[in-house]
Amino acid sequence: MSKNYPMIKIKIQNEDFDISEETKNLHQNNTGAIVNFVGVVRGLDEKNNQIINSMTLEHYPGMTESEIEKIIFDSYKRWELTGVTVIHRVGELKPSDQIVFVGVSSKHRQNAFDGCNFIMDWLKTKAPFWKVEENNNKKNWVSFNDSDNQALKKWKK
Amino acid sequence: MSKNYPMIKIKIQNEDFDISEETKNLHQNNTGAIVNFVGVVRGLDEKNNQIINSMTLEHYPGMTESEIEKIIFDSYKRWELTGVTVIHRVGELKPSDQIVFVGVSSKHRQNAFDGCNFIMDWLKTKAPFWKVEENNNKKNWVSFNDSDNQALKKWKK
Amino acid sequence: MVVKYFSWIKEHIGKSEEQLDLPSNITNVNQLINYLNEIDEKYNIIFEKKELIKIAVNKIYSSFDTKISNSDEIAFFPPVTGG
Amino acid sequence: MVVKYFSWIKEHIGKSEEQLDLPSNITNVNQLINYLNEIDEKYNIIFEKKELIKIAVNKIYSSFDTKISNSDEIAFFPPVTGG
Repeated sequence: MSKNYPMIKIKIQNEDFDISEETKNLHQNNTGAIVNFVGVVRGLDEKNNQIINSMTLEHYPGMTESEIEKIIFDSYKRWELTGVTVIHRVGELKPSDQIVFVGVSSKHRQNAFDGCNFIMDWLKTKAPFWKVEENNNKKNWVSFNDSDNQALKKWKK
Repeated sequence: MSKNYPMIKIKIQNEDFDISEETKNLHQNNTGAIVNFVGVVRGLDEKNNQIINSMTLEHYPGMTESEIEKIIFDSYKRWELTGVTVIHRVGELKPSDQIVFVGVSSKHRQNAFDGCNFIMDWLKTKAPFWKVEENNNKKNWVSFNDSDNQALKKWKK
Repeated sequence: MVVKYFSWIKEHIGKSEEQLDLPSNITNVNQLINYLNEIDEKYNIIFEKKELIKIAVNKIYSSFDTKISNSDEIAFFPPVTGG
Repeated sequence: MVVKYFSWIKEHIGKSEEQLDLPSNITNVNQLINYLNEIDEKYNIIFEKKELIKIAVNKIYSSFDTKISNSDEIAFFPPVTGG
């Protein structure tokens, strides 16, 4: 079966994004299903029971984009997808701000669900972003969560 | 472990919906992850290779809402969710119009992915909606797709 | 009793609902179907493949042997195709 | 050679990148780390648990035995925490 490449969009930006608009961009003729993941800043660090006043995200320009591109490439080798959009914010964010958008469209809903889930799991472990939480002038670099490594197991063939 | 009930919203309506707004409604303190499914009208009936000019959706008022409510109830017995929104349009729709929105929020992304996927699969097989496609004054009542029954197998414990 | 029809069943019957006054010997869905089949041939096409028809009694998925009475709302419809 | 640092590693080193002119006997990442450890103690804390540090050579995930030359861009960073 020959595969068509999906429409791909990757953006690393300070600005917020509009989910309605991004979803509309993923509409294409014969696309029936769109699955979006949206991550938002939590107001509480549950592990340490700490209120979070703000957080700052930094990334590795160039490498971040290329790692996301590789993940998207892997996703459309596995599933027939018609479009993939990944937007990740950097800079200072406040609780309940949107951090990340992963939108995946496909003719068939399970492909869209699996593709979106796969991209998020790999983005969490491979895309070079680092969060530092700020609380009363104290900085706390968030540490990697091993459950994100565990999540990858479901994608091993 | 005691569970908190998620915020629940169910709407059956003619009007379009705004995904950004619905996603914002699913933001709650300490909700980190939101997964949205959006279904759109396809412009082509692939099985019969027919262009679709428009389609009309009818439902069973009262029963549709209560079936969706049961599905949502089942979903939050299985996963810890903080919010669930289901909006389904009825009446006449055109290709690339939005049909359905299922938004699920949770502290943890895999719960949001699984909850949203589960609700869509059951909605497809249980919620009383019927589509009729119109093409050059010919009406074609869409027939049930057995792949939707197959999709349910993954939820059998 | 109110009997409701949806989708192509509604179109075939030519109405979305009808009021029936049920004879007292009709106590389940199967008996209602037999009764409808007798009063008008138009029901035959719908019920000739009964296993393809979904049934709701008072808006709850039900089966052919579900008990019914004159105060119930019965619905017949094809498998659902929303989403 | 450009060496880049991110997250708490950058804060500990006190800069986000530095230019190094590498001695010719340094041909892989491991040798670079040993070299940095020798020229300044501040690197020791970062590299004492090397297995916790991620390495990129020219913006591609790499390992301790990845070959490097003076024209490469090397980055050291902790496991990622985006999303």
